[in-house]
Amino acid sequence: MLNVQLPGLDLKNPIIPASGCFGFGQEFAKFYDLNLLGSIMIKATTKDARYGNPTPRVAETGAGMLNAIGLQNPGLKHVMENELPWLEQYDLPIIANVAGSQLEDYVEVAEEISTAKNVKALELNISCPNVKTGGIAFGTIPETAAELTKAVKNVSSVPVYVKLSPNVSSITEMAKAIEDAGADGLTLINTLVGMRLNLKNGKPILANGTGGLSGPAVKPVAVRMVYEVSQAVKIPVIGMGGVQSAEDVLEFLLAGASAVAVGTANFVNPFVCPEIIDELPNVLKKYGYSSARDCIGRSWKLEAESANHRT
Amino acid sequence: MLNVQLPGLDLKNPIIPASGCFGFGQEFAKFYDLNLLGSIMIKATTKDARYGNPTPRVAETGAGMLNAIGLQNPGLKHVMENELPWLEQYDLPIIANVAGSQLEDYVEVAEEISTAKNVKALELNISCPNVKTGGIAFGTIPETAAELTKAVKNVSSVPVYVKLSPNVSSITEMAKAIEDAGADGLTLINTLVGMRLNLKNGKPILANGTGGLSGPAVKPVAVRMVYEVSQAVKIPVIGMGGVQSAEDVLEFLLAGASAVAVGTANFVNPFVCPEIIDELPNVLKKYGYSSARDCIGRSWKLEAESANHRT
Amino acid sequence: MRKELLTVGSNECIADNIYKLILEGDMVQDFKKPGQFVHLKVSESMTPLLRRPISVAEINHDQSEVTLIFRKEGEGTSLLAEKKRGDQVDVLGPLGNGFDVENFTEGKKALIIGGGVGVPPLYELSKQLTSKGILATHVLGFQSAKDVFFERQFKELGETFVATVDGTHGIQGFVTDVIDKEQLDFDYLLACGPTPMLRALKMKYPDREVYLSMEERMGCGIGACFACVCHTDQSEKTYVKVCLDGPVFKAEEVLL
Amino acid sequence: MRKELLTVGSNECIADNIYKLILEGDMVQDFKKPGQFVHLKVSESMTPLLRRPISVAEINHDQSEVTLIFRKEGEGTSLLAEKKRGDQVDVLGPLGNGFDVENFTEGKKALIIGGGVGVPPLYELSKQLTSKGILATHVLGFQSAKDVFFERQFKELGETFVATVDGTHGIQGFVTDVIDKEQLDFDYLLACGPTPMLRALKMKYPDREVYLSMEERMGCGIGACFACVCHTDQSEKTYVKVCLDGPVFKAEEVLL
Ligand SMILES: Cc1cc2nc3c(=O)[nH]c(=O)nc-3n(C[C@H](O)[C@H](O)[C@H](O)COP(=O)(O)OP(=O)(O)OC[C@H]3O[C@@H](n4cnc5c(N)ncnc54)[C@H](O)[C@@H]3O)c2cc1C
Ligand SMILES: Cc1cc2nc3c(=O)[nH]c(=O)nc-3n(C[C@H](O)[C@H](O)[C@H](O)COP(=O)(O)OP(=O)(O)OC[C@H]3O[C@@H](n4cnc5c(N)ncnc54)[C@H](O)[C@@H]3O)c2cc1C
Ligand SMILES: Cc1cc2nc3c(=O)[nH]c(=O)nc-3n(C[C@H](O)[C@H](O)[C@H](O)COP(=O)(O)O)c2cc1C
Ligand SMILES: Cc1cc2nc3c(=O)[nH]c(=O)nc-3n(C[C@H](O)[C@H](O)[C@H](O)COP(=O)(O)O)c2cc1C
Ligand code: FES
Ligand code: FES
Repeated sequence: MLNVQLPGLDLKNPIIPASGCFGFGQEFAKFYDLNLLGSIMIKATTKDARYGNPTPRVAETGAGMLNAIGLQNPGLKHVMENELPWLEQYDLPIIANVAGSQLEDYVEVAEEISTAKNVKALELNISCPNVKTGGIAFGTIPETAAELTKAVKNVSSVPVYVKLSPNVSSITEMAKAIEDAGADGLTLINTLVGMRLNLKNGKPILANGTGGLSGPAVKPVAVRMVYEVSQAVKIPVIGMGGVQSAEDVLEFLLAGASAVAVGTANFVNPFVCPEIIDELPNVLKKYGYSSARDCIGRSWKLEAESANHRT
Repeated sequence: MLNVQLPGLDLKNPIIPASGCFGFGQEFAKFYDLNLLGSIMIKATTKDARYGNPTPRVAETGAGMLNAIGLQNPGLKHVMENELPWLEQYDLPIIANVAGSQLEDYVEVAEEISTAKNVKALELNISCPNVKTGGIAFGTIPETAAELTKAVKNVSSVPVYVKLSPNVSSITEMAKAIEDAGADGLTLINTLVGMRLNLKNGKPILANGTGGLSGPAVKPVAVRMVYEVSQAVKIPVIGMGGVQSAEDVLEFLLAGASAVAVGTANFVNPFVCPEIIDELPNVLKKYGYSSARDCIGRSWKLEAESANHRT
Repeated sequence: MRKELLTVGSNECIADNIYKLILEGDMVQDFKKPGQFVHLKVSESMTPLLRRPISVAEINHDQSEVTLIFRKEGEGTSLLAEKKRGDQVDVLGPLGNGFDVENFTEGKKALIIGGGVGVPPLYELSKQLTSKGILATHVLGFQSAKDVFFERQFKELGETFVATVDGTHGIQGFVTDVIDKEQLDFDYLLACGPTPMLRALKMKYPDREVYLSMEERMGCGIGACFACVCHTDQSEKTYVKVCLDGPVFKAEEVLL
Repeated sequence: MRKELLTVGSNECIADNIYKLILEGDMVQDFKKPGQFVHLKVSESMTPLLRRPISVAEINHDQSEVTLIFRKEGEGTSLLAEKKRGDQVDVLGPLGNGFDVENFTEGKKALIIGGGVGVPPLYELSKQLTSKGILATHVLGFQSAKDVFFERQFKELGETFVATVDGTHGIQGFVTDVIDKEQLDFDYLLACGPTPMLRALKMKYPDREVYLSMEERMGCGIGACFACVCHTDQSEKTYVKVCLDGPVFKAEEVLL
C-alpha cells in the first residue's frame, strides 16, 4: 500500500528524512530502527570537511525556524569510510546529498559517492542559501543549474535528483531546464531565505545574518511548487517543506510528489518519521485511497479529467 | 517620538494598515478613530469595478493565511466619488494602491486618483499574485516594472511607491531597476504564492487554486528583503509582512523600513493598529531608542559602523 | 460591535461532535437579531490564525449569556471544544445582519428549515417569531440519528419534523422531501444550512418570501477583506458580503 | 534517552522571573550525571516550534522526580512558567554528557562557579560531589538581589559565596572577583554560566583541571543538525557538539 518506485529507488514507503535534518542517521538510530524508513537523505557532503558558519545558527519564527549551518560536514573521505559503511547494516537505499562551491567540486564528490554500495541516488544541493560562494547561484540561474546537472550526470553511477530552491521567480522554468539537462528526478523545496533581528542589540540573530526558513510556515509555498513542477516535468518529484503529519504527506502526494521528505519535524519529535509511516495507511483509507501511488498528482489529474469531461 | 517623513507623506506615526486588509477604512471606523493611524493604504483600485475570483477565497496555513481575492474593488469612479471623499473627514494622508491588467490601466488610474485631495502617494501594486493577466508579470521582470514605474511617474501628481513581490530570484535587482526608473519609494512585501489542498476532495481549497501567503509565517522573508532592499537603494522603504505587535514593527524599522504596514493582523484583532501605536513608544524606550526615526536601518548601520571601526 | 473576552459558562457535547457552549459577558446586551454571529479567536497562538464565525443559537439578556452550538470540525472548532467553564474566549460581535423579525406579521405562518449546523441560529429565530405570535413549523435535517440535536427544544416552540439522510431517526430523506410529503405551507420560509439545500429551496419557491442564511469562508468578518462575497442576481459585477450584508439574505438577492 | 510525557508536580516562582518546576515520570530513572539536560516541547502549537533545553537541577530517583530551574525569558519559557500541577510536558531526555563525578577523587577540593541560570545544574553536581566526600565551595553570581535563588540549598552542601553585579546582595562584583578576594583554591573547578564568565575562568586557569558547561542555541538537541557546534582548540575544522559531546567539556577542549 505504501511502496513507491522512483529512478534508482525502490521504496517500501514514501517517507524520507530530509537532508541536514537527520545527520547520517546515527543519532536517530538510538530512537528507532532505521529500517522502518523509505530512505534517508544524508547530510550534504562536500569534498573537504567544512566547519560551516559561526553560531548562533538557528532562530525561531512563527511556525518555522531559520538555520544557517553552512554545510558543515566531515567531508567526502570520512563519509565514504565511516558514515556510509555504518549505514550498510540497514536495508536502506541511501540518497546522498552533494554540495560544493564550484562545478568541479560537485563532479568530484558525485563521481565518488555514487559508487558507494548503498547510495542509490544523488541529490544535488544547488540551493543551499547558507554558503557564500557557489550553492545559491547554481540554484537560481537555469543555465548554470543545467550545466551542473549535465556534468554530474556524466560521472554519476546512480540516478541524479536535483534539489530546487524556492527563492526563484519561476520554479517551473528552473525545473524544465534541469529536466532537459538529463536529471532523473527533482526534490523540492529547500529553504526560503529569511532573517530575524535581535531587538536587544539590533543585529541579526543568526551570526550569518540570513538563514533558511523551514517548517510548517513554508508548507503552502512548497505544496504550490510541487503542484506546478510536477505538472511541468515528466520526471518524478520528491516533495518537502513543513511536513509534520501523515495528512501533510497526503497533501504533498496529491499535489504531485512521488515521495515526501521530512525535515524540521525531526527536531520537534524525533519519532515523527516512524509515526507518520504508521499512520499513513489509516489516513489514505480515511480519504478513500487504496495506495500511496494512487494519490500522486491527484489534484491536477482530477482537474484534467474534469476539463476533458467538459469538452 | 513616532513621527516619520517620507516623500509626500508626513506621518504622525509609522503605522499604516496594508492594502486589501482594511477596505477603504469604513469598517474599521466603527471600531476606532482612524485619525490615530499614520496613513491608510486603501484597497487596490482598478479602472473598472472588478468582482474578483470565485469563493472560497481564503484558507488557513501554519501561522498564516492564503488569499485569492482577485483585486475585487468598486472601480476608479466609485472610489473617487465615494470612498476618498468619505475619508476626507479624517486628517489622514491616503496612499492609493493602484492595480491593472496592462500599463495603460495603471496610467489611467494613477493619473486620476493622484489628483484626489487626500491622496498623498500612490502604491503601484505590480505584485498581486491573484490576477491572471498583468499584475504578476510586472512584478517579476525588472524591465517591465521599470517601464511601468516611468509611465506612472509621468502622470502622477503625487510621489509614487512601488510594491514589490517576494516571488523573485533577486529582490534587490528589482528594487534597483524601479529606483532607477524614478520611483519615490518602495513597499514590500506583497504575498508569497502558495497553495493548500482539501484532502477530502483532492482539490485546492481556494477556488483560484493558488493564493497569496501572508501573516507571521512570512515575516522572516519580509524582514530579510527589507534589510537587503533598504541597503541597495536610496529611496525609502515601507516594510510589511506578518506584523502583529510593536516588537515586530521595531524589527522592521531596524531592518531598514521607514514605516510599517499591518495587513492580516487586522483580521485577527481589528484594534491591532491603535494598540501597536499605543505600545510603540514603550517598546522603543525598552530597547533604548529615543524615536522611531532613530531605529531605521540600525541593523545594517551598526554593521557598517563596526566595519569602519575595524579599518 | 465590539471585541471582548467572554467567559465560558459551560461547554457540553450534545450530539456526535456537536457542542453547546454558553458564553457570558457585557457584549451579550448588544445582541438583538437572530441570525447574527460572533467571530471567535479560539487560541492565543499564531495557529490557527484567523477567527472562526459561529452563529448565536440563543440570546439571554437577563443572564448576559449567549449560546453557541457548533460542530467539532477542524483545528479551530476542536480547540473550542476543549474550552472549560471559567475559560475566556476572545469574541468579536455581534456581527452581520440577522433575520428582521420586526418585518414579519403576527398570525402568519413561518416555515423554518435547518440543515446540520445550520440549525442553531434558527432556535433563537423561532423563539422570537413564536413570541411575536407567528406560527412556526420546523423541518430539521441531519445525516443520521447520532447527529440530531435540539429536537425537543424546537418541539416546544411548534410542530417539528426531523429528517435524517440515512433514515435512522425521523423521516428518511432531505428536508425538501419532508416539505413535499407533509405538504407544508407558509407565508415566510426561513432557512439555514448547506448551500445545496438553500439552492433547492430558492429554486422550489421562486415567487415566495424566502430568507436564506449563508455560509462562506471569512477573513475579517466585518466587511473589509472581500473574502466572503456572493454574487447577486443583478449583474456579473454586483455582489454582497456575507459577513456584513448577510449572513441572512432574501433569496432573490443572492445567486446560489 | 527517550521521549515521554512527564507530569508537573509543582511549578513555583522562587526569584524574579525564576521558576522551579518539578516533573515526574519513569524517564527520571535514566538520569544519572549532573549537567545533563532535557529538551522540552512547551506547547502543542506550531509556535514555538522547537524544543527548549533546560538543565536538570536535582534528580530524585525515589520519587521519580527531576527539578528544573529556569528563567522566564522569551515565548517558550513564558509558556513553561504557566504550567500547573497535573499538566503534562513532552520531554526528550536525558540528553548530553554531564560532569563525570566518578572521575573525581574523594577528599579533594572542588570549586563550583555558577552565573545566573547557569547555577541550577551545579546543585545536583554539588550534591553528588559532596556525598562522595569531595569538599565543595560555591561561588554564585547574579545580577541583583532579586535574582538570587538556592543560596540556602548550596550553603547546606558547603561554603557558599554569593556575588551580585550591583552589590544588592552578598559581595559586589563578578564571580572572578570573589575568587580573587577570597583566594579560593581547588583541585577541580566546575562552572556553568554565561560565555564571558566561562572564558574568563578558562583564561585564568590555563593549566588547572577546569570543567565548563556550555550553552548554545539548539535545533535537534541530539546531535543531528549541527546547530550547536563549538570550535575546539585543535584546528579550524574540528568541533564538538554542545548537545551531544557536551554540554560539559574540559576547558582545554573548547575554544571560547
Ligand atoms: C456566518 C457563519 C455562521 C456559522 N455558524 C456556525 C454554527 O453556528 N455552528 C457551526 O458548527 N458552524 C458554524 N459555521 C461554520 C464554522 O464557521 C466552521 O465550521 C468553522 O469555521 C470551522 O473551523 P475549523 O477550524 O474547525 O475547521 P478548518 O477546516 O480547520 O478551518 C479552516 C478555515 O476554513 C474556515 N472554514 C471551514 N469551514 C467553514 C465553514 N463551513 N464556513 C465558514 N468557514 C469555514 C475556517 O473558519 C478556517 O478559516 C458558521 C459559518 C459562518 C460563515
Ligand atoms: C544545555 C542547556 C541548558 C540550559 N539550562 C537552562 C536552565 O537550567 N535554566 C534556564 O533558565 N535556562 C537554561 N538554558 C537556556 C534556555 O534554554 C533558554 O533560556 C531558553 O531556550 C529560552 O527560550 P525562550 O523561548 O524563553 O526564549 P526565546 O528567546 O524566545 O527563544 C528563541 C529561541 O532561541 C533559543 N534560545 C534563547 N536563549 C537561549 C539560550 N540561552 N541557550 C540556548 N538557546 C536559547 C530558544 O531555545 C529558542 O529556540 C539552557 C540552555 C542550554 C543550551
Ligand atoms: C538545520 C537544517 C539543515 C539543513 N541542511 C541541508 C543540507 O545539508 N542539504 C540540503 O539539501 N538541505 C538541507 N536543509 C533543507 C531541508 O532538507 C529541507 O529541504 C527544508 O528544511 C524544508 O523541509 P522542512 O520544512 O521539512 O524542514 C536543511 C534544513 C535544516 C532545517
Ligand atoms: C485579504 C488580502 C487582500 C490583499 N489585497 C491587496 C491589495 O489589494 N493590494 C495590495 O497591494 N496588497 C494586497 N494584499 C497584500 C497586503 O497588503 C500585504 O502586502 C501582505 O498581506 C503582507 O502583509 P501581512 O502579512 O501583514 O498581511 C492583500 C492581503 C490580504 C491578506
Ligand atoms: S469576511 Fe472580510 S469581507 Fe466578509
Ligand atoms: S542541537 Fe542539533 S546537533 Fe546539537
